[in-house]
Amino acid sequence: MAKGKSCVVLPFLIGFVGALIVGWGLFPKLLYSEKAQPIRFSHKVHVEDQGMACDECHTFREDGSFAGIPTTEECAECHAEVMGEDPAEAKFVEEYVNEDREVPWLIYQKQPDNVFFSHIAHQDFDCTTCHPDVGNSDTPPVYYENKISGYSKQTMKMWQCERCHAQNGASNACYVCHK
Amino acid sequence: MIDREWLPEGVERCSFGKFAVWLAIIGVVFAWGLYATYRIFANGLIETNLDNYFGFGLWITFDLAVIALGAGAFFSGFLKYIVGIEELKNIINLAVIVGFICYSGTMLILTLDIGQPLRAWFGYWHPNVHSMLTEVIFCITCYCMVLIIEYIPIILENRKLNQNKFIHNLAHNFHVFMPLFAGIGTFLSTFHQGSLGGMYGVLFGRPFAYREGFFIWPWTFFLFVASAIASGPAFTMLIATLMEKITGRKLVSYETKALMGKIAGSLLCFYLFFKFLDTWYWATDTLPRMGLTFDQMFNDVYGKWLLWAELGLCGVIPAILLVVPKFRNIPFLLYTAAILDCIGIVINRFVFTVQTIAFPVMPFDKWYSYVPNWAEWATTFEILAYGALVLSLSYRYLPVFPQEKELN
Amino acid sequence: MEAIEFKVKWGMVINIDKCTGCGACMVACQAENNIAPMVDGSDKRMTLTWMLVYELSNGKPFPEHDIAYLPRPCMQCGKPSCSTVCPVIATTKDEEGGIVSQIYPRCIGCRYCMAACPYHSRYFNWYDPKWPAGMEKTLNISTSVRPRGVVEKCTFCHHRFMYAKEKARYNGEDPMDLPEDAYIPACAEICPTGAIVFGNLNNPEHKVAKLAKSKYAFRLLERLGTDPQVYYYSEREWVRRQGDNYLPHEKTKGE
Amino acid sequence: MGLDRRGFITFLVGGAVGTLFTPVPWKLADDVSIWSQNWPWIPKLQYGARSEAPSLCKLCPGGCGLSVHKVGKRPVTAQGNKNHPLSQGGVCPLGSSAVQLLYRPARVKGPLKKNNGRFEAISWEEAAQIVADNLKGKKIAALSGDENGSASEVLAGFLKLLGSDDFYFMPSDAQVSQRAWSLMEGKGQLGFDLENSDYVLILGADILSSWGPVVRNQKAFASRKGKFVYAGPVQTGTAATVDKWMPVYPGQEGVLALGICYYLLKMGKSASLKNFGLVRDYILSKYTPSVVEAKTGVSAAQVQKLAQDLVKASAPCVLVGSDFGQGSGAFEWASGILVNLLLGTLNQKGGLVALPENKVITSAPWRSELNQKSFLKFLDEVEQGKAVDGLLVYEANPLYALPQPEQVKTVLEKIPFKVSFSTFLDETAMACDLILPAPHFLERFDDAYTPFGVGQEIYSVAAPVIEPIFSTKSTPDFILEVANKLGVDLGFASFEEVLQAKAESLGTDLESVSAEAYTSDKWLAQNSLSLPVEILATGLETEGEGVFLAPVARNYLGNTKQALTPFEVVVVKEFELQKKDFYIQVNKNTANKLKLKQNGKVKLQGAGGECVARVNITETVMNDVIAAPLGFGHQAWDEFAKGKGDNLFKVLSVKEEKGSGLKVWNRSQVKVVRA
Repeated sequence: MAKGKSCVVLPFLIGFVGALIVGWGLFPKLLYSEKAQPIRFSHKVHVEDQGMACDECHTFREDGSFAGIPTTEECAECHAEVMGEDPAEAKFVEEYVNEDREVPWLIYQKQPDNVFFSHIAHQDFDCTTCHPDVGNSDTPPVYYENKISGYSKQTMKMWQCERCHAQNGASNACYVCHK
Repeated sequence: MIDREWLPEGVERCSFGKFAVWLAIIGVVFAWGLYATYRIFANGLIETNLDNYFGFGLWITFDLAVIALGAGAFFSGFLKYIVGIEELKNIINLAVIVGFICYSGTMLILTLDIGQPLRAWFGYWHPNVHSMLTEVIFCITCYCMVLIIEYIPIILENRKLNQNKFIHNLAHNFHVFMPLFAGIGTFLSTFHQGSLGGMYGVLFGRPFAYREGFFIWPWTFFLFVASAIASGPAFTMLIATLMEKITGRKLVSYETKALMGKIAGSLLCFYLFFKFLDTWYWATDTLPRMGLTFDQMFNDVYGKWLLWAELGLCGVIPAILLVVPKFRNIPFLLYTAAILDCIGIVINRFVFTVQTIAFPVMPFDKWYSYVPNWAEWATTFEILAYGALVLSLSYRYLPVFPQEKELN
Repeated sequence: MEAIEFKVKWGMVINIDKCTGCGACMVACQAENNIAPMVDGSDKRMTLTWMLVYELSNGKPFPEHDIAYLPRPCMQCGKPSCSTVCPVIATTKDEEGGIVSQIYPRCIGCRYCMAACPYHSRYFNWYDPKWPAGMEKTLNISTSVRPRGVVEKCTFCHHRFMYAKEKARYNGEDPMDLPEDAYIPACAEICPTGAIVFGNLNNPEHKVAKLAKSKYAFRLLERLGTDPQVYYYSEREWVRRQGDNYLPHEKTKGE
Repeated sequence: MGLDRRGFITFLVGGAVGTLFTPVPWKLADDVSIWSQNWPWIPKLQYGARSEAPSLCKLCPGGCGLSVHKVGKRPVTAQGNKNHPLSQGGVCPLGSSAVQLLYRPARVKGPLKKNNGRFEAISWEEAAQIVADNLKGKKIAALSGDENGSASEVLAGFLKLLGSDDFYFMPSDAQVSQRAWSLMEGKGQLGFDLENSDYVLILGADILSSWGPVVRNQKAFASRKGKFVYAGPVQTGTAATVDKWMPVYPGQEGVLALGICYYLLKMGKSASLKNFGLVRDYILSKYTPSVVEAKTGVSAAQVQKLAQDLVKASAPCVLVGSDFGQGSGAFEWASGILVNLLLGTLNQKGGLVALPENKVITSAPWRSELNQKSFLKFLDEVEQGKAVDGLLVYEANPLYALPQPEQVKTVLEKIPFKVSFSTFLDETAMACDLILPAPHFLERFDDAYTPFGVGQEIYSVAAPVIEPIFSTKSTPDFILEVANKLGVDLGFASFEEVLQAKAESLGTDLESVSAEAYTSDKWLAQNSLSLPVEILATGLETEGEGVFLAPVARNYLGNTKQALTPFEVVVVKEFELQKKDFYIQVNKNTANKLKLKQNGKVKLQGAGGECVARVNITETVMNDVIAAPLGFGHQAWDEFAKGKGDNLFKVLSVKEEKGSGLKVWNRSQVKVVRA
């Protein structure tokens, strides 16, 4: 009888622990693919070395919408020609400015089309409340893309928005954020 | 017979070959439905004849009808385990199996019916507590689980399985707790039968279905419960009879059947009394307050004949046949009455599903008609085939009918 | 569920006597809200038209016959029959302004709301949306593209409300106290005869608030208790009478 | 320890239980549902800055100012330009689909040459060479559907320099009115100052659905100071909204106008006509109330009431036009002008006005001269043997939108070299030897000078709002290029220069006129007018056999230039089109008379062709009249228009008007047989 019992418990445990290892360890690795930004953009060079302010590039438009990442045309106001030594800059000028193409930047906090996020309604908050703090980075962080949903790993979930809204007394009505 | 040792003790079953042919016939129907299912999952509901006017059609009608007819399960359970009508033990197993088929079948159809099956679980995760449909989703799921629990001991009683001591004890323990599950089942079932009715009764934008009521429950809530228990037992009894005709063996004593008929008949009388009252109030008070008349609720296709068929031919007549012992004791009349009873309830569910949305509420809109297409029929038959399969296997391998040995 | 009282109540008054049935509102709505064109539009039970123009007849023979056109957006009911029945909270009336929301990523496509709405304002995506090659380049950023299998409906071009609020914030104005023309849905803006007027029903200065009080104003199926935020206007009694169900002896509203 | 079956099962059970304590099932369920919210085959939105660009709609001669909404560089929607006098923020359903038409499947994606019945792609250089070779020293004709653009002026001027007078516009009321006005010795272009009128009587013209500058008409109606009364055979969009609708038989609006004149004359009204006495006597003797009542179906009392109401009004205006915007004769227009003259509204606020003209291409004839000419008469001449070597077709689809298009096709086959400049693959383009696609109007410079029907001089110019998507070339630029090759000098190097010159001639410049339309309230004073009485005789002709046909044009069915657009498909009503069948509309009375049943299939037989339809019984049509939509039955274009219904133009029958020599088809009669 004792032998029979161990014969039941042990495989159960092996299965149980095995599943935990797979589920917590391996699964997240399988679920996300790692991606690098198309251009190694250095915030540090722009902020520290050139002394630029955040809102020189990340501006609000006159209709109140947020421009997000500047367009190639806007970058080319400075980078019409290669200015420095950095090969990343040369690549940018060559492949995007000269070709008049937009850079397919990967947005860490990209929200899907069904979300209407108004930056101007949240302008009293620090950018880093929601966005990763990249302001001083020299190399942009790795971007993790969910292979099933296609979302960035850092995309805020709805419950996070709702929690903050609730804490700040903002409405959690569906149409406050959805479109 | 290669499966002899799996068959219940002391009963005769047809040869395995014959059984295999029977399964193959079911399989063909099932495969046809499976093909339709594939088409629907792959291409969406455009494969059906549903449209923006008729968002609900054959499937919802079928769901509501089988849930009503499957009410035999909970109500027989209630009568046997809680009220204590012992005679029902002769048919209670069948009632449970039929109930299980009806409920699991409904859930399968529902996953087809929603536009985004992958989000089906939102119903549990993001429930809107004000929606009658939420109540339906929860109760049906829970009750389906109860039915599974009730079905398991019947499966465990298979001769071969029952040789295992553990299984034997398990089955026994299940039986001990059966009254508890019967109670839970009764509670859940009453609620969702009611919620299904409530689903229509609350539609205050749809004069055909809208009913006032008690607290948050429109009258249809109670009427749906009543009509379900008035037809469920009759349906179970009819299934037993159908199985007898197919297998050529006596499975349930006529007394038990007549008892089921009597139960159904009495409840039908009870139901009809209130249904007539409700219809009268709706026609003479609810509708005029919306500026509508009873006559406006019907057109050439969805005519009054449906109402008279539902309440007269398939209401009053079977009620009389079932409650009067003289009629009830004539098998032909008992079966006829049971069939009419079931048809009446199907008509009821049909008009509430389809006629409700066919009636043009805006005065400048017009009546449209709905006809299901092959894909809707195929999937419906798929569920029927699934039911036949479960029933056939259960009959062949499980001791469903305690009286079978003595009757044959 | 108790109806919520809102400070701002966006509403429409549609003057039927001015509607020529030209259909510009229907086209503008499709373009604004990314509704994919259909090759065959003759089965009106399969088409997807957030805004739909009905043709009304007084039912009399020529020459007493008269016709009218009735554009039908979503009524944004004060007491919606649809949102309360949704099992998954995919449609709600909870935001200031009183617009009934429809959240496509939440909707499971059960179509119960469609069965509940007596105005046929709700539409199901029977097809995956498909644009002729290249035409997807004209997609507006205002409205997300809906996959097949979910329900959708007119939102009073809710995104325009969002845009107006953003603009007000940028200009340091109160986003909840918008000027009358700051937010107008596409249909109302494009209507060549100005038959569709839009504004805040709770603001007595707004045209809609004044028009809605006229004795010629009425709402569709008011007697059902849906309390729509869309009003209609017609000086023709027969038109007003078709706005609701009346027993033969009952007087038409406004008479 | 060996793993037996039981051990394996418990292992699986343990694994299953363990999995429940990991994110795997829950995360998967969540991610799969998120996947269903962003299916990869559903288009994603492309974000960018939102902006607006002013433009001009060239889909009909109405000349509406558009405001094209853009996201980044992409135009997304076309809305009305609030600052434009003709749209004032409104647009019709055609204009509203303008942006999406950029990607209409029927667009011609580059120059094509027909080779053994099949089109092959060629280069623009090749195209210019072929055209130059085929025009040199040849007899060339041109047909334009752009009645108010300078592109037509370039084309007409070019033709003139090649020695040809055969420049024609597609038929419309603009031409007929001009013809009638010239016969009356009037100057300038007629217009209606509806905005300032306090009693507008519209006879025939469906001004709120399709006639003339529709959106401007609708705006004028919406802000009307007094009454709008409409007389026409069908309860159209106009009838549904105006203050009063009066049924009148199709094509009899001129007779009704003279019926009103009768009463006005009886009241002692007079007009400054050289031959007033003659005209007066003619009307009083021929257009007696009984005659008018019999012809129009309007009772004498009603006609008298109309006359009285008009006299009572302080700024009345009478607008007589064709029910469907074309096919009327000088008779209708002369009669309409006469009523206005009797009411004294000529060049008065709110009345009938004469507007100035403008041109900058020296060689081009004036628009009023071009409008005298009829393409249908030209076709007659070709049929009778007139030698024509080539035909250039611009913004026109004669093989679809001329009456009896099958006969038109036969005649055009006699012309050996045909070029279509169509942006879309229409019926005419399909029958041409070369298709040299013009860019969509949002991709090119274009203009509109005083659209017919408006009450003031207006000039609007549109600059492109998007780079050409396909290999297209602005037609006037192409013409200037070919002219250069042929050594012909039009005086301009590019079309932009033409527009600049035109703007300057009006005392403004291209930039300001692109931003905001130029307007002026100049009206042309008239010297002595006269009215040849023989024109007035037309109304007395006896009608032929058959039932009156009332074609109905609505912009949501497309128009003579543009076939039903993708976004208009759902606007079409159930009783107008079902799958492949379109519907004729008759009232119950007529249906009984003709033994027609609801949904029954019928064949309409006209003088020159027949078409198949189904029957819809509706009381929106007057007795003894069949109403039917124009715009269906395309055989080219794309799946949105092709093969839907039948082309009503096939059953319109063309007659010659005696007094003016014009071709008319507004009194078409048809036979109905059950099919």
